[in-house]
Amino acid sequence: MAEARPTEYRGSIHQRQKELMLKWYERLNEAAETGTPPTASLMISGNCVELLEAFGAVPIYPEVNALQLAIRHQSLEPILAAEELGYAPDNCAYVKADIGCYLKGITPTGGKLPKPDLVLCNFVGCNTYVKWFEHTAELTGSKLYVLDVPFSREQNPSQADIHYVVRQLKEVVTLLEEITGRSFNYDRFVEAVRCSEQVEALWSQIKHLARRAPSPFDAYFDAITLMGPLYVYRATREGVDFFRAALEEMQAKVADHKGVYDQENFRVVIEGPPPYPYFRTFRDMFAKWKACAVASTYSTVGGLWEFGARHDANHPFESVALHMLAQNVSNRNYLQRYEQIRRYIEEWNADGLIIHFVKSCRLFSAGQGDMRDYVTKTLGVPTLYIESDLEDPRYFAEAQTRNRIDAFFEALEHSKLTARAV
Amino acid sequence: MFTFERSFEECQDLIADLSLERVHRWKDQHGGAGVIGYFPVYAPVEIIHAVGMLPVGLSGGGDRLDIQHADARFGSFICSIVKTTLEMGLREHLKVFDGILFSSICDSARNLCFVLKRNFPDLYVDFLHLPHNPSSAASIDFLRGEYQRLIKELERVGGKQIAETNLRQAISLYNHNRHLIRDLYSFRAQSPHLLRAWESYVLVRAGNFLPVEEHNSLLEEALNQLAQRQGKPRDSIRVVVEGAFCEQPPLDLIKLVEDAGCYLVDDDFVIGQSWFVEDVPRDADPVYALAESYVNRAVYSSVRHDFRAPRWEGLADKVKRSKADAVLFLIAKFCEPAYFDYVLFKKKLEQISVPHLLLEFEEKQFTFDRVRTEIETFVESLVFD
Amino acid sequence: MRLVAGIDCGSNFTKAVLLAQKSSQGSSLLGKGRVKSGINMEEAAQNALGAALENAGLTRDQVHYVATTGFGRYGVGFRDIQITEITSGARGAHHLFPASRCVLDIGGQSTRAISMGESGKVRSFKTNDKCAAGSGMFIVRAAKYLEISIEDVGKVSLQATNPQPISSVCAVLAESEIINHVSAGVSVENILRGIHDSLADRAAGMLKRVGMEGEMTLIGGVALQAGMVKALQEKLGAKVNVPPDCDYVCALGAALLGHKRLAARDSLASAQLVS
Amino acid sequence: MRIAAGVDVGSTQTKAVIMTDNGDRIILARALVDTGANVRKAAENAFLLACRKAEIPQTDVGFVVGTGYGRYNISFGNAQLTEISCHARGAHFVCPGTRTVIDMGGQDAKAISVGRGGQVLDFVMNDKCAAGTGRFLANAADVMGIGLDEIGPLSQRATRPVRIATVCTVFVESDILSYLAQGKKGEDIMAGVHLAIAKRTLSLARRVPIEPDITMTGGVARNIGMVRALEEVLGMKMQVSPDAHFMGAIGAAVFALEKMDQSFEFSAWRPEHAAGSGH
Repeated sequence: MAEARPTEYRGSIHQRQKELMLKWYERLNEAAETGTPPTASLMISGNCVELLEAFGAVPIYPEVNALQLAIRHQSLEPILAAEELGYAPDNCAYVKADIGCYLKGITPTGGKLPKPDLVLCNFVGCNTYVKWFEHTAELTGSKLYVLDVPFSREQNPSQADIHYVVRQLKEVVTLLEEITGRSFNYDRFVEAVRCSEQVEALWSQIKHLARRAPSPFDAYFDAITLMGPLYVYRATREGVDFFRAALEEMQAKVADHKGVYDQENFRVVIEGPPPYPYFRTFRDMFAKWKACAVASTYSTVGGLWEFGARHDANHPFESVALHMLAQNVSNRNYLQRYEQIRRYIEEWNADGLIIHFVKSCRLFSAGQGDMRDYVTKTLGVPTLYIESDLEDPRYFAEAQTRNRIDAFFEALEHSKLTARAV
Repeated sequence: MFTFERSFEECQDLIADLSLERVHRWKDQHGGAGVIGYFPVYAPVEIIHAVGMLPVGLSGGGDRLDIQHADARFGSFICSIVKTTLEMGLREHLKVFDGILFSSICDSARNLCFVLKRNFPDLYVDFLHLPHNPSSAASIDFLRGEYQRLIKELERVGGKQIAETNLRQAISLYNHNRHLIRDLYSFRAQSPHLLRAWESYVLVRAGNFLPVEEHNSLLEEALNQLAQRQGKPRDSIRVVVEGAFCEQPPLDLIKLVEDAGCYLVDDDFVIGQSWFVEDVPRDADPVYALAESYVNRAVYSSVRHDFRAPRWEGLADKVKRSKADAVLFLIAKFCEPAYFDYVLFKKKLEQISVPHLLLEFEEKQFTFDRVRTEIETFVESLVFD
Repeated sequence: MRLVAGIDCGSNFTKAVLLAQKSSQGSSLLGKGRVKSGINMEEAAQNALGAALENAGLTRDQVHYVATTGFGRYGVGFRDIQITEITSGARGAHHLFPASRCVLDIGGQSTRAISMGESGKVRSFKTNDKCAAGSGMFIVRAAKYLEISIEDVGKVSLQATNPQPISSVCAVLAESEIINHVSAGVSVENILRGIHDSLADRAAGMLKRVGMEGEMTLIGGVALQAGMVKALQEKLGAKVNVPPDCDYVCALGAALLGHKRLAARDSLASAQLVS
Repeated sequence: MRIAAGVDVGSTQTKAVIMTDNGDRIILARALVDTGANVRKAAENAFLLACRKAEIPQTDVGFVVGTGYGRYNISFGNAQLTEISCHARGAHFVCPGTRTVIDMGGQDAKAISVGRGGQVLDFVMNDKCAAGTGRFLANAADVMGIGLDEIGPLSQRATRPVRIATVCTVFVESDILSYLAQGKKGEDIMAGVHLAIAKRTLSLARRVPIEPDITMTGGVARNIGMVRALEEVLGMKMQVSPDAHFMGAIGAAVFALEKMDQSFEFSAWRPEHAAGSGH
């Protein structure tokens, strides 16, 4: 078995991120107990957490709660509870897990989660999210605001798009002033935007280290470990410090040629969220082949920065709007995602693409067959397509998934070897 | 009644014709003028009409198109209409179109828009972002801008400028069209034994393919003749159908529901055809009027989010207005917006104790034994004491 | 005395019962008959009814009213009314166990959860569609694979000490899981109980969605399997009734409703719903 | 003289093949047994039976590669490879022109795009549901009360095939029953069943590039009705070798021979490789 164990990322960063996430849950617990700090629910992708910082408010990310449960194998109970309420087997299981937890009073840490002072739906492409937050508001009785972000239908957002989002951001400011009774601290807002700018630069540098062979980290499985702090602390000093430390640790590994595996056999790009209920099992299936993810689309849900985009403290509102419009994978259209994958495969020189279809998320998955068609037939790059779910343990067929992954890497290996033989 | 009955058959054929022969004919008669298809639920047809093009409502392939290619592009857990629409493209059924419009109704449809773009690079495929935040004043201005963007694109595709007078005229034509459809629905709610749901359904859905002028006269004729129609009331329960706003149920399923002992006194079939509950104002800047109407005068729908007026209240009113005994949720398999809304609809109906039944369907379905059993059981549970 | 025949036209067997209503003091079951369905429903119904009449020592002309149910209910020309097996199943179960408020019907291909009111009137129901996951077929196949007779499944499953769950949603693919268990040395009883448990899980889910409360009555072929009953009892923590001959519950329910309609017809109301 | 074996443990049947390599590679013997409940035993029986047919002591077999979903239950196997690799390799060995493999077994259907060296370029398999697999046919045959080997020829006599609504292997029974009740002819029903599966298989196969030569493998290849139905929807001829359902085992044996003459170093040859993959 020793061979098959994943050499999981275990730097001091790993510890630090645990501490940061616990601290976050403690603040949420405090909010639940005392009513302060003020809180607002947000969608991870294309969020405007910088606005909350300006009010000293803390974000609640239902997605993070849902995935924490799944990783801890606790998602099925709340999912069933939600289905008893009438949610369909084919509804997004993130939503069902979150609603189910609310109904049953389950939280990832056992601590309390506050009733959000504002349910702020930053609508960036995910229609399910509008329903989700509408239902949350209906259940909790919290105030709901849907910040409508125009979907990316042309190469770049228009001035009208940016103007529209900025107008709504300013409505949110007024709303938060009413709800929190605090006044909008512009300097703190600018400072938050500046922090995001720096975190994005650091995170981007880390992503680019994966272009080296061997890659110092797995840009799917390890990237996910770093994503918690990215979401919760992006607009804070703590975030900047965390990612600076992370970068240094990675650079050190690169310096003495340390990779994820003693020998990196395969480099792959992974598309789609992971099967959180079987996170470790799934990783082992790749570790067995010493296959390292060098890039992933899922790690750009929070933001797509490796191609140069950043927040900009000189134009705080506009750059927040731009981030929501164009710099997160959820609000970018399918063809833009194809392009992102193409660049990963070429610039991060990968051997193949893994598409993980998750039934919950049609935003990610609807049309992945066409994506597969594009990558295999147009780009001529080997692609593996597997299906399960990111939250619902009932849809992971372990034997079948392992069989496909084994077959895929057998084939890659066989091709490499026969190519060498010729 | 001869012509009357015949028009039902004609409408059925029109709906069933995947080769869109009728649309081809229009194109030929109009010197190859542009045809713009739009994916359900809603599109600003007035604008398309105003630039001299024919708006055509796409509504899937029904059970007449077996999917050979599209399954490979959209896998499991995706609704049928997304696949049949792509399949029609891959099987060259969409050749007649100069452009296809999508809007922000759901994630699958949105992705389909861009998959079509890739597979048909020469076709004008566009995505309209219809606002989800009606409570913000900004949304009307934004949508007005979005419509102006659309107008520019259509002018480019059609090679012809839009005249404001044409747009005003289009608006009044469609206002009239929606009036007639409303009359048809209220007649049916009044005397469901004189107009079967499937009959009014085909009459309305024919509007997906016909020029609005023609559809208007068809509806007028139908309404005139309905007045004389005779029929004996059946012993049925009054039911409102909710959830079939995008992918359409097979005609046989609608008939089956009626035969099982239901009067369908209201429904949301092809809801785009009766999108506005009031006339779009004619005086103001017409583009603004359309945008403002979308935000303030639209019917409630699972793909339009207006938090000022919850959809479940809308359903409750509909049930009251149509004096319905029950609600039948007719939901396309894998239609996530409908699945989500079902939860809050259900909650509301149980508060006001209105019985309801959930049935899933697929447009390509052609055997209904299970569905029949469920509907009959539902009717029996309301009829037997 | 009015005599009503209830005929359940199932896909495998056709069952008929004869029910007499002594106006005041309730109804009494006079006879029952069961024949293989074959492909001609009319014929099967005739024969089943014939068998019931013989069993009761009565003749055809003494039958006032015929109510059919089951998937072949429309295939019987001489019926007075047809009723779905969900409505009739609920009525029948309620007649046998008046305290039961929900019914679980696990047949060869379908699973149905039904909740009902005091009168046995259906309140709400769920049926599996599209895929036979969780249907009785699950067990039939497993038994075939494990080379034990379907009659023994229930008993064997009771001996389980460490049940192994089956996760596959497909009745057919589940076989490979079963085989994996076998080759991993898992005992037959633990596998069978695992299957019963996963069936019970699915069923429980459906029952909760129809609003499970009070006693539950299990009908359909699977009701004969003690292991399944135990699995359900443990899963639901509720009393599970199993009718003596669960095969006839739907026919019985049809006959009961037949009497209602007959009474209604007698009191001039025209018979409804006959298509 | 080198002797190697391939054992393919399928959901319904287990196949074993003995091959030798003196200059060129030839098949010495084939064996076929029902898998049943005891996979380990089935693999052993098939292997021993093959050795007996080849008239060699099992000790002469230098290397055994196991494949099929039961491959990790082969107590005497030296290495395991997935059935995808083995079907491609087998098809390429038997029909060297093979560029596409369509495999239909008891519970799964797969399509494989094959390179000139017999390597897998791309593949797809059915998921989570046995819809449209060999088992679907077996069930249909049961309901009709005829033998599995008769349904193919029967379907060839069809004049107007029926439409089959479901692809669920279990539900197909009620579909067939209601058609029988409507008095439809057996051949038309079976033709409908074959067509339904053929269409489903093709929509699966379309995910990989379908290029000639197309070789059909797996037990269902013995069903002429299925072969014709597939060719009809494909609009192309397929190669169907008498060894079709031994392809997996043959491929495994070929790999075993390659291992023995050290053609290349597969990770699969490393004993610890099986670790972390056990069932």
